[in-house]
Amino acid sequence: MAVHPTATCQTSTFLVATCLTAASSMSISPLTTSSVTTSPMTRYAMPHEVGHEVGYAAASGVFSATWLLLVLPLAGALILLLGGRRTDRWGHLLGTAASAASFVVGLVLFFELRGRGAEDRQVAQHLFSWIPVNGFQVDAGLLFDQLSAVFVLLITGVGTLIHVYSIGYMAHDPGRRRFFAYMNLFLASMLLLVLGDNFLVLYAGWELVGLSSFLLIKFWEYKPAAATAANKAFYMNRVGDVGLALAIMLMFATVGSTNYDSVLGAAAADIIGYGTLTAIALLLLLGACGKSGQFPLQAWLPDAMEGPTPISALIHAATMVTAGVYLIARASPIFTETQAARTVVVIIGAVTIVIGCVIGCAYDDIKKVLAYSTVSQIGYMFLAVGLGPAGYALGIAHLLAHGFFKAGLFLGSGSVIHAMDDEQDMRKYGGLWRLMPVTWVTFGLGYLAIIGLPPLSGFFTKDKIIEAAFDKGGTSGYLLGLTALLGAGITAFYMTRLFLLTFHGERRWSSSGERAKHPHESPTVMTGPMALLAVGSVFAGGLFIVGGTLQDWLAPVLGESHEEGAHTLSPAVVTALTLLVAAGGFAGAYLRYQVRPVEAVARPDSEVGLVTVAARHDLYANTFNETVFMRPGQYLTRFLVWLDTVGVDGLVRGTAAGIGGLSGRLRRTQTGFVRSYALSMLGGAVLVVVAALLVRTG
Amino acid sequence: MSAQILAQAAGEITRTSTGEAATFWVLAPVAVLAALGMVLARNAVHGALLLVTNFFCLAVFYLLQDAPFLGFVQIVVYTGAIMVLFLFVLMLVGVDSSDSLVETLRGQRVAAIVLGVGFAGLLVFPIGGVINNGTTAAGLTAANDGGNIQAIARLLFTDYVLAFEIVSALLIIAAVGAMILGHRERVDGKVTQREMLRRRFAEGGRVTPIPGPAVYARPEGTRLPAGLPGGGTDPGAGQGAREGCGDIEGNGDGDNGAGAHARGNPRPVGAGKGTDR
Amino acid sequence: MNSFPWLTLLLIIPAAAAVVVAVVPRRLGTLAKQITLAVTLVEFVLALLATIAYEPARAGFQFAQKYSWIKQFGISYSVGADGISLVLILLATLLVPIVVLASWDEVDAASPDGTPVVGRRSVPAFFALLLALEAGMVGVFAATDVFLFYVFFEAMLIPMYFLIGSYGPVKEQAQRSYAAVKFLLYSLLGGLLMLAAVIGLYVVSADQLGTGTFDFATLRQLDITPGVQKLLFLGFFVAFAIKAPLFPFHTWLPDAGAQSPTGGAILLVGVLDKVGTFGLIRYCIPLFPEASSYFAPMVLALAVIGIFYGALLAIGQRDMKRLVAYTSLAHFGFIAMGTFALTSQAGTGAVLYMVNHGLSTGLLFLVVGFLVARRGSRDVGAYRGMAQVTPTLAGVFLIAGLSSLALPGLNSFVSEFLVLAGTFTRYRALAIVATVGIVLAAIYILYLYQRTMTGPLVSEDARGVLDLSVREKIVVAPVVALIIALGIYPKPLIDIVRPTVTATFEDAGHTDPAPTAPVNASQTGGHS
Amino acid sequence: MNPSNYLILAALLFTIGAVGVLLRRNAIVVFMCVELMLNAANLTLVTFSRINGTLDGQIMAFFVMVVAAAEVVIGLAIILTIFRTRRSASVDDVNLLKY
Repeated sequence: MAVHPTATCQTSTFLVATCLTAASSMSISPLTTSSVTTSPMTRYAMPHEVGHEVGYAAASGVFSATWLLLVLPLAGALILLLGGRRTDRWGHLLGTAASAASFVVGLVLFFELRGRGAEDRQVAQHLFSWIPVNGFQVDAGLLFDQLSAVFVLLITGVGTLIHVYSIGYMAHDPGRRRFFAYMNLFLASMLLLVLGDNFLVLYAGWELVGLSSFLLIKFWEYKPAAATAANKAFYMNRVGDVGLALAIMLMFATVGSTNYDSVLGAAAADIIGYGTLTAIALLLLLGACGKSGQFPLQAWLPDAMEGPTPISALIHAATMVTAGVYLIARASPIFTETQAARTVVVIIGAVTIVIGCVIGCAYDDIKKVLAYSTVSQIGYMFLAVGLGPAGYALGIAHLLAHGFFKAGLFLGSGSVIHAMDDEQDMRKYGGLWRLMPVTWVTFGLGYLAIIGLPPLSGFFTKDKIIEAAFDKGGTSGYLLGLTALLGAGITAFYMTRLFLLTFHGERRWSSSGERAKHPHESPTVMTGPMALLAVGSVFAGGLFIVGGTLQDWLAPVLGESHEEGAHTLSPAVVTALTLLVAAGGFAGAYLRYQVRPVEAVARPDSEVGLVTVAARHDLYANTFNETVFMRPGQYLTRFLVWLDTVGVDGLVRGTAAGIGGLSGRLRRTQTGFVRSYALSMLGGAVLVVVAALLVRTG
Repeated sequence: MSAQILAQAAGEITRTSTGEAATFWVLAPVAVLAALGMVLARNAVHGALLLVTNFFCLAVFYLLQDAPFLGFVQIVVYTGAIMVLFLFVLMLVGVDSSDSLVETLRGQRVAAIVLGVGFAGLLVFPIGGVINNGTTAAGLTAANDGGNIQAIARLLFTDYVLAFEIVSALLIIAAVGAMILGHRERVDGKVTQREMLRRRFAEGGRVTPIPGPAVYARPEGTRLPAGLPGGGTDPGAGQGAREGCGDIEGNGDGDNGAGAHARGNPRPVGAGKGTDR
Repeated sequence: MNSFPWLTLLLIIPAAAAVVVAVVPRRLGTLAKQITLAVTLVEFVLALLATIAYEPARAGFQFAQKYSWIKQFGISYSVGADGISLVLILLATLLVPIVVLASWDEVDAASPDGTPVVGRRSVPAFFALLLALEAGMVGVFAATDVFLFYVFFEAMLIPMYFLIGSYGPVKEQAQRSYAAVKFLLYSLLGGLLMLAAVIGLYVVSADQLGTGTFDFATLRQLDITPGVQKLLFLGFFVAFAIKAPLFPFHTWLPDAGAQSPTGGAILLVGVLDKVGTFGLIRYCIPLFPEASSYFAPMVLALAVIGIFYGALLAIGQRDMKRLVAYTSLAHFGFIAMGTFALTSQAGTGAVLYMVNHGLSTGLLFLVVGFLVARRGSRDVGAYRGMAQVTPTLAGVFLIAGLSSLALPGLNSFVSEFLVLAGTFTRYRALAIVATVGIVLAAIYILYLYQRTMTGPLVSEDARGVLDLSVREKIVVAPVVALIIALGIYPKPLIDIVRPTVTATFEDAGHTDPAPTAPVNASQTGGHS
Repeated sequence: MNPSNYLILAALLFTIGAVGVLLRRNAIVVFMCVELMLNAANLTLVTFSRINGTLDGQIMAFFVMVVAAAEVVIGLAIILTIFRTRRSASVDDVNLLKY
């Protein structure tokens, strides 16, 4: 709801608020009246699946406040959007408070969940019956289990930090309140996505997240580039959503319901035929690719950098783009059963890793590089979850770690851009480390984490994925492992390039003259969250992977990961290899960008190699989309408009003109001569006589 | 009574079968030729006369077919009254106007002939068929037992009396209609005698009456202009007698409505107020 | 409460008011407006009370009244409401007060270049026409006698014709009359075909039951031979396909939509066209079950073509009102697809879609009307970057657009997903193709939003354009609230529509295809 | 002698009349042709009266004659009025009432 609040609309406030409270009051009523959810969640154990039981405990006690998680940011968004100018002064604080409160609730629920035994950590809360039509019973309900708990914490945690950061970053922006409103709307939609207990509720969250990313990308509306980027993002998300919608319809057609427990239970119990299951999995994958910017649909993510940097951090790095991975993890029973679908996931993951890395090296715009780095890191996650039961937990682990350090990197880049008053071209940076020490440190830690320096989180999560890739076994195992390794190397290269260009080397900017730059350290309200994220990016990996804490935590949802399987390569060897490759990437970048002087202006296409030229044009992904879809689409619409006016409408006007012409000709027969009329009379008489004779003799 | 005897007499004479056939085969071609002549005659009056002969043949045929009343009515009413009316109108409209037979409408002649022949063929052949299978005529002897006229009168005033009354009304309407169509409203006001005298002196035209035509005994005397007492001639007086009786040049030229022939002679004042037919 | 003559009341009030308002002299324009607003609000309250009094569980027609009208032909004034017609009556009675408020000063508003257009277009006449139109609409939905339905089906055209003809854009007289005549002739042609079919029905009922009748309930029991059934079906179907424009018969809609005043356009697309789709589900399927399942593939093909054709044409349009008209061509494709997928989910979705489309396209037309009132031109080129100058208008425009492209959380998503899911269970390929259509929906809406609202301001004089006035906000607020409420909690509406649609399809012998691998029968099989 | 011969004669006369109406331009001649057609009809009526042995045919012929008389009166009056105004009795000149 992008109702621009500068103009107050009291009446719509009142009306919308009432319908909101009505919706929430309805949800409260089931809570207060009967703590047990209205529709009995029957529990059915799957015959042969070990320990993978699908069935949810009723939300009781503190869990009855699960909906609060969702409603707090939603309320914040509504108040800010409809509040109008009055809320300008304290609008941003309210937004941050809402996000923080939601984080606190998330923490409380998380620890309550930890307190419970391993099996009943899946708590479902029924809100109200959304679309009850005979066989199609869809209830709006929330599911707070291990997987969604982790995501809730990530979303609200990183979200709150970014809210705090935005207070500083958007301090001088006139539309600040609208920005925080959309951020809260985004949080609410993302939470709806992760907390939904039904694929249709997930779909609702899915599209609302797409909407909020659309709104935030075009936040600076007066820039045409932002508007086109926002539209492009929405269109591509919509293409993905078609896949998700079709998957849900297929589920309804086969299982008769879209709830997680029914669908995933049926998948686990192997009731659904292999073909249908693969179809569902592939369609879900299409949806995931659309949202997470994977191979066929990755063109929109770099353009989404038009939005303000906190958005790039929150939406296009930490949370929304990982929704695809969440979907595949949530639908793990389906993917476990279908080997074919998982191979496709793995292939897409691998291809995206390579695409992301290659293009990442060619761009000079700091945010574009980070965007492509996100694309390739998510490629890793897809690769992980594509490996089957072994990889789900690893994918999620890398996702969480990535959430921390990529958000940190983006916020760091934001503070650099902020300092260099909105200059995004790295070739205009250089030697900033002395002027912005805190940013340098926090950015550095994030950078080290992403290239996989041992103690930091990136090392643990990425190394495990590469190891799992090799453990897949057979030629495909090697192939995947090698691509992952190659990816790790190139990532080290472009991240080091970015780090050196930005903070080290000689200054390629001047503090005098008309393009004077006065880089200064960002205010603490910005550096604080960056520091916290830096801390997170240091310890998160270890916390999750060492001792398999995350894997055990997620086991009930994602199934046991077969740790003890045969290793094609011993873990030690894999780790050594990864470090070696990373060091190689680092050295290459160091030699290229630290030792040799860096030109202030990038060399023209003619002088650079073929690959770099291709990479500068996003490996011609955009040109491909334009030539295959946009150009023919425009011609088709123009042709159809012509066809409609000339063809269909022509037919209508044609008949009218035809009748007009006919009557014009008939008019000519009235010549005015009595004798010609007499002639026609005689002709008539002859016909009558002929008819009479025919009838009589006939 | 005499008419009835006369009718019966005529009927007997011609009704003997051979006699009937003979008269038929004589008069039928005459009737057809008369009809063709009427259609093809350039001069309308010749057409009218041919039509009259046609009607006579028809009258005879009526008599042949035991319809003496109709035969005579045909002759008396139809030929006598209607044809005469035609001739009368022809006289008014221009007796000697001969039409050019050149066809103006495109394809009218061809179509007319084709359709005419087709129509005739269609009518004749079925009737021809009827003749071959020899339908016998019931004959009117039974119906005419008390005399044709009495029988017709009986029928006319019993079954068809309503039709009879309506037809009489029709005739009256026709008469009134003809009068209305013929009547011409006077456009200018009624010229009183005072008005005529005023006009006679006002215009400065000739006041004294025109001298009589035959002032001199010589045959061309009527053409010579009259001499004035003071010498010189008075053009007005040289009014020639009319050449021939009021010929009206053919179709549509000259104002023969008023009958005067404007050869330089101003309209004689008061000679006649718009005489017309 | 069921004997209370709700429907007759709902019918008579606007009709009587129309006469009263028509008599009001031209000078007292505002008086006419006030009367009309009051009457239409009373009408809406009545409709709400009727809905509350309506018991969804009871089958058959409620509030039924039957008085014989023309005895010789067995024609009777018989009205009755079931789930489908009640919901559509509610939509009609809701939209009319909004239209009255929206076109408060549109009729005698100054023409775009400032010179007041006074006198030539009488204000009371405009509002009288609106009331007459409302009476016609309520009548057509309430009639349960096929002949009465036909009478109202034709009666509705006349006020609409005058609305388009004399109250459209001031300067385009030629196009206005062209559009009005085209609309009238097109619908009349359809009407004639339907009249032939109605008479056919009468004849069939005469020789089967002895005395001919037009009563819908009895006509449903007739078993008509398939051959005749197909013919009668086509008679009805073409009339309804013209009214709710399906693909080949749609060319009148963009012209009528572009040339009619905002209020006229909302009612034309919002309610008048629904008569076509309402006719399909109320008359075509129950009266001719075999014929409708025989022709279902053809109709579905037309519907899907309509979805893509309408969407692609909408993308290519420069005139905003024509663009919105073409979008509703796409939406009608969805509705027709839902109706003829012959599953209860798709049917319920189709009926819901009619209501939701009325709201979302109504809001779109309102917003476009406000824009045209401000800048005078309907061409997209005259607006760019309006969001900077009229933010609230831009916000409402976005909500209307998002509702139109079926964003979850807003009303159209519920109905669109039901239609697609319902169609998927029976015709998989078709549903897949149609689902791809929702991408086009996103394109034409957001492309329109981008061209008009984002980017630098079109010109300096646009700087002075005012944002929504209080009146306009009051007009927009209820529709926005409903769009959001029906998106979050559509259950009350669904509970009214579902029993009727399920009964309609089961009587016509169509049951929903069971899921191939049902998990637990208890949850899925239960028809609540 | 078979009475049907009269019918053939009547048919011929009727057709000649009809063709005459089509070909001749002088109003009076056209009018005479119409009279001819009427008389042909009368002849058929009388013949049928004789074939059927009832007098109805003759009475019908009688009425036809009366009507013909009325018609001639009016017809000629019209021809004269047209002639008076337009100086021509040609049927083709009276052609203002056209497309």
